[in-house]
Amino acid sequence: MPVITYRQALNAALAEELARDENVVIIGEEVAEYNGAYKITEGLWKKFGSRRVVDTPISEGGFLGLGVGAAMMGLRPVMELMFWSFAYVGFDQIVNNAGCIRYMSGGLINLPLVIRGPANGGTNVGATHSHTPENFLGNTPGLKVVSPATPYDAKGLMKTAIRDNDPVCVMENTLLYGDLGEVPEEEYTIPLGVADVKREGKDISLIGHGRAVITALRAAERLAEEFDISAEVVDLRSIRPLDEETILASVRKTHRAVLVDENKPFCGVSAQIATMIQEYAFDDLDAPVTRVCALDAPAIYSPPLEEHQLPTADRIIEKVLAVC
Amino acid sequence: MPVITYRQALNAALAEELARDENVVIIGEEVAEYNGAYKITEGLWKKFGSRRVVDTPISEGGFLGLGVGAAMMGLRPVMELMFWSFAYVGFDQIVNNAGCIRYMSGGLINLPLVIRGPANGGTNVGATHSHTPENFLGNTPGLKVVSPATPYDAKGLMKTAIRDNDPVCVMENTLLYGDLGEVPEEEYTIPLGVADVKREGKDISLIGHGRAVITALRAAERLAEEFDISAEVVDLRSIRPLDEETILASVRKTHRAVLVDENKPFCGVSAQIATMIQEYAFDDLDAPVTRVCALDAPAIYSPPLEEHQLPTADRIIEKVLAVC
Amino acid sequence: MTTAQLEKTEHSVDDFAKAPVNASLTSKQKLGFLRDMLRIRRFEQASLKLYQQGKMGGFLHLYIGQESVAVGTCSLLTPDDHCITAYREHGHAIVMGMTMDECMAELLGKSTGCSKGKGGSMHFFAPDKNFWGGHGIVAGQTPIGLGIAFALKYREIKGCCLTFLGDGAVNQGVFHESLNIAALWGVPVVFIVENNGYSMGTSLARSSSIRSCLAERANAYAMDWDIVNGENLYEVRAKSVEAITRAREESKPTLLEINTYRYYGHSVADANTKKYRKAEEIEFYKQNHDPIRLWEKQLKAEGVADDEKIAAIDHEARQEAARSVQFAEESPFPELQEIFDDVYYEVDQGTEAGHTGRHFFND
Amino acid sequence: MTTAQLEKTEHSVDDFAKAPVNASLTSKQKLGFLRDMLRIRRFEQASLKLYQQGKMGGFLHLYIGQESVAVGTCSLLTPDDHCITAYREHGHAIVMGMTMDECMAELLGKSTGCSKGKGGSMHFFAPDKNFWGGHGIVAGQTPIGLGIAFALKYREIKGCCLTFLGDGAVNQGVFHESLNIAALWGVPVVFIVENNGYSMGTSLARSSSIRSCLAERANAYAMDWDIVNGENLYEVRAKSVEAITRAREESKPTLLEINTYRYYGHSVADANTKKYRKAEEIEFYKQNHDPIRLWEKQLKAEGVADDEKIAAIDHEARQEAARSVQFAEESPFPELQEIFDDVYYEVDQGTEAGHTGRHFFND
Ligand SMILES: Cc1ncc(C[n+]2csc(CCOP(=O)(O)OP(=O)(O)O)c2C)c(N)n1
Ligand SMILES: Cc1ncc(C[n+]2csc(CCOP(=O)(O)OP(=O)(O)O)c2C)c(N)n1
Ligand SMILES: [Mg+2]
Ligand SMILES: [Mg+2]
Repeated sequence: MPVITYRQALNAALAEELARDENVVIIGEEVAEYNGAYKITEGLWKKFGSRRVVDTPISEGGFLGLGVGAAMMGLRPVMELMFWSFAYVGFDQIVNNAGCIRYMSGGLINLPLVIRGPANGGTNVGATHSHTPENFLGNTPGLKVVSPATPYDAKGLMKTAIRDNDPVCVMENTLLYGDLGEVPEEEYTIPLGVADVKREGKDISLIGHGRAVITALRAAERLAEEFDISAEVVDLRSIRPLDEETILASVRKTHRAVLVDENKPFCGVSAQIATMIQEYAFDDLDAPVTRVCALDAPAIYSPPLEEHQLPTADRIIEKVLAVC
Repeated sequence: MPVITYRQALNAALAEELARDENVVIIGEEVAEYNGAYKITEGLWKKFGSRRVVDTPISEGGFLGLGVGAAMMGLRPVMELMFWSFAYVGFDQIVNNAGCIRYMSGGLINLPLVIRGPANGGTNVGATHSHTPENFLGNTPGLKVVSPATPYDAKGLMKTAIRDNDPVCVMENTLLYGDLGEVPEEEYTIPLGVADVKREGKDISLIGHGRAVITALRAAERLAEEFDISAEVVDLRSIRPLDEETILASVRKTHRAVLVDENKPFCGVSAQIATMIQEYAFDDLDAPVTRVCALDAPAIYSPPLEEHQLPTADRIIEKVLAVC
Repeated sequence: MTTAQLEKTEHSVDDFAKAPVNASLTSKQKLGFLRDMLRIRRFEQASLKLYQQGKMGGFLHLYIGQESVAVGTCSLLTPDDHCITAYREHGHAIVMGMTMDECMAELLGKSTGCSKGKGGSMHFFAPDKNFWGGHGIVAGQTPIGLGIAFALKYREIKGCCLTFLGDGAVNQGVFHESLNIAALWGVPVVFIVENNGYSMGTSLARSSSIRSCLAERANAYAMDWDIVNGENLYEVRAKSVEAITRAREESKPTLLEINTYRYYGHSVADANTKKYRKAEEIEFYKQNHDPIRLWEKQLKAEGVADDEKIAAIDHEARQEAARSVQFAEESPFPELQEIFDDVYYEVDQGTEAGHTGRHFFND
Repeated sequence: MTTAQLEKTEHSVDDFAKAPVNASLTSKQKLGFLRDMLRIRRFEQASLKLYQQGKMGGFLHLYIGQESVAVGTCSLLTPDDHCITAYREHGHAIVMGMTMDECMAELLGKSTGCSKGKGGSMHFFAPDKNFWGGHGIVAGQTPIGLGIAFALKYREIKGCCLTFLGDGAVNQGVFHESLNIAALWGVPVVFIVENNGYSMGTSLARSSSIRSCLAERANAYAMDWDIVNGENLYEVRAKSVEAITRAREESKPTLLEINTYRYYGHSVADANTKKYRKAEEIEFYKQNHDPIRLWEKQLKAEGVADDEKIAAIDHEARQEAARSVQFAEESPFPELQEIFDDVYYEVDQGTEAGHTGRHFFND
């Protein structure tokens, strides 16, 4: 199977869907002539032209609302946020318009819209540029949220998101853009709402989404080597809809769970997962569910500290050892 | 003790702090000449004039940012959002500017800012006007969040919020504005970060904030009368800082908890509380922590359904009976 | 009239009547405009009564006094044109073809309402009639209107999207962003500010710093603009058609400001309505500028209608409104379980995607 | 120069030199401007080298080419005046009095940095020097600048707040909201658009629909405006002082557009810098419009400095920059536990409020 980067996988997904469906249109800042601030849209403008790949002014509220209107009319806009951190200047358009209009119209209006971009810390750009709002978006019924951790998942989930008839927020990660992975040449999609057990194990479940999964895998390796602990790693992939069955099956097998989450802890995605696990697998749990989240302060700039602010394999291992 | 409404209690708090500190300035839409959309600022413009009580254009982002700038300079702006739902058009100013600037300045800048207004559903105004973002705000280190349930708490918490030197979000509730309660004539404040046991009990803990507390109290009464179950009702009052000790003490006593939350469930405030309880009181729990939240859809308009979408005493009782 | 209006108004009312778009009107069409204005007014008066009887709650923002704006502008639309507005949308909804029944039922939160009782007074929608809402967040609809027009251009359809907002809404940032994008890309959108002089209790002078008028702000974006006396249907149509044609034919946006007036408070719950403006101001407008009375006068002067004919049309409108009240009152509320319908397309349609993973997190 | 510039520019460069604010300058002051411009350039060149050596990551937005704007405008400020800008703020920071040491250390994320390594390149602050940042969200600082000026007026201080933004930032809604409020209330803020022709890879023509220039958009709010050739310090000062005086004396805002140019990419990480504009364009500007070279020429023509003097000042600036690199490199990183400092005042101060309830939710 060809090995390509997460970035190339996303790019291929966009290119294929642009070619497949005339209604798909890519809109965002610097997505066209500049090839994308992070080069996810590289080559698309050249290939598909200014009608299909559209550069915008720095007006997130304006262009997100434009995407909502275009989606109402049956286009399938794929809106790039250069950073998900910039969603907050257009947050009303996401929560109220993308999130509520189908409902308020009694189902008369469909919103086949994708909003995508990186949502992560860890790149030395400070607090304003390091937000991870997947918990805010997941809180909002009407929106769907996915967060791919690998090139394979990135391509498959992006294609599904574009074909889905509801608004889907795709949370990418600049730190993963260069990651390599096997991605088949043939067409494939990955359904939303299906988690993926990225590593089987029997002693403890490590559960997370996005880059936290990669960190958990690293921790799992070390747990096996250094402590003879067999950790299962469950990648949510899709945050809403959520594959609760796969999570619960894992916990029922291992009886222990540590959640890994680059979200801030208070009401982060992992708080929802912990709540769910203790509710549905209460009798299966041999220890409380614990969490390794981003350390609870605005994202610090200082590079060596920022590295520690996000979940590390060390912190995961420490938590695992405390309950195993 | 005089009995006054929640609205009057808030009004008195604002009036007292305006009189007490020349730096306090009230800013928002219709707060001055119109006396406030919900009359919280009634009479203040007349008494304190246009310098201290300021009407704004419909520009939430603009005036919230103005409040941040004024607070940096040492004023103590109290910003009214006519609805907290409208925060989303100015969300960047809250999260990035009010929430992160102190941190990004290495503590050089203080932000003695209050943002207040109603955050609730239940008033037949539809999804766009019924948001409860206390979980989003609580997720954000740098912000503080309080949610008073009674006139007494409303006055005491508002006064403390204004005197606090950090940005405090005060989540009020239009359905409580007319509620009556005893409020002393003498000056008092209520510290942030102190929960209040609104009713003692021994069989189960009902935990919530804002109007959910009132609903929980109603459920507790019926539980006592109809089922001989003694429910303790814990009012968080302050969401961040959070009084975990009081919550845990209650659960360690009752061994059971049902969380009541007008937030949407996914990553709602109650998800954080449940996570915390199962982590720190794991061995004290005789049953999983369960939740009664707003039913998980955008707020419906239809009045009889909307009533059921928010937590009701019936739904609380059902959950309690399932674990008691 | 403001100075700007005077400057820009080169024509008399008669000139507007002679504009091709008006000169070509049949008597039937002219009576149709009267009918629509009266239908809006009678619908809203009936809804007000329901509100006062405690049969509906929440907000009810009445359009009474402004009817000529929705009727004048929307009467120019073809099936390739679209319309979107804010929460004061009952008039636009009706003139775009929505039935009083579905609208009145929506006000009462009934399952027969246009949004099955899910949207309420501020959130009417009829995509099949090119009416896209009904939006509660001030100016939140303005980039959506831009997007609808963007889709028309994308599909090479010669249509436009009329995008309405209030005089207070112009100070929301997203409207400014929409103006710039519309002008920059040449999007066939017509932004229409219905300037009724107040945003809640705030007069225009207290909310907006302007030179001569709000529409002039379009200059900032090198966008065409015009100012319109909204009380006169002929003027509304004559000036709007220019903007609509510019959109359809040149794919260029316009900012129109239509001066008008609301008789009631901001919403029915607005207890202050007589505090921020004098009763005489309202009365003066009713006496001298009521768009329906003025149009009736015009029709009589033209010999298109007499008092009897007018009374008959009005009677019909009242009856239609009364029937819609009955329809709404007799309709059932949605079932509790319906709370979870209409959130996700895939769930509603029972597709595989709708069955995969958990979508709702109750319990 | 654009048409608008030509229209508005009634004066020659010599006239600007004769403006009282410039005519009264001492040689020492004039040399001081040169020194500050050179200090900015040498500071940034040193930081660029650190970046290229892999000693810093993240973003680094260089101000090189634009130095005359920060130096010209901020040289007019008194202790009652304030300054706030976006992420391209190293120049403003230095001219407002911040030391190279604290700035360079901040770039490296060191605890001796102005923000203790917490803010980074985009987030410098020095409230004691009336410098309020350093803001990463495009235009997010504009209402803050408005609020700072609001506070001045509230306290009856005759000062102003210079609020800088880029030519791409004008299309953020919150800036429009700020303009309206500033004009409506008479807030002593001076908005300064540093028009360097590009927002990342997007030229002005592709981001903004305008008539003659961006500043003209102020007309929409009945606000005063002017357009300035930024390469000439005398012009920057002569025109800015009018806006500053208007703010201080009349409590009225102004929108200034200062034309300038950046030599490097949007940020150092901008790999495309030579794709969206021709190398010749950059070279032409450097040769003919470099604000430092032009000022040096001016000083020589005035007999204020000769080549030797200039070289000495430059040498000093280079040395200062080199010392700051050493300072920064030798400084320690913050301790891990410091992550939790500077979040809450009450916690930092150890007040009772800071001890009550849980503030941080780790574990
Ligand atoms: C973002 C936002 N802020 C505030 C409100 C509350 N609000 C609803 S309507 C209104 C006044 C709007 O006035 P205008 O735009 O003139 O329209 P009109 O009501 O006169 O039709 C306000 C402040 C809101 N719905 N949304
Ligand atoms: C709200 C928001 N959107 C996008 C960005 C990403 N971004 C940072 S700077 C920039 C370009 C700004 O250009 P301009 O305002 O002209 O300033 P300049 O960089 O030329 O100084 C963009 C798009 C951001 N930081 N914030
Ligand atoms: Mg109005
Ligand atoms: Mg620029």
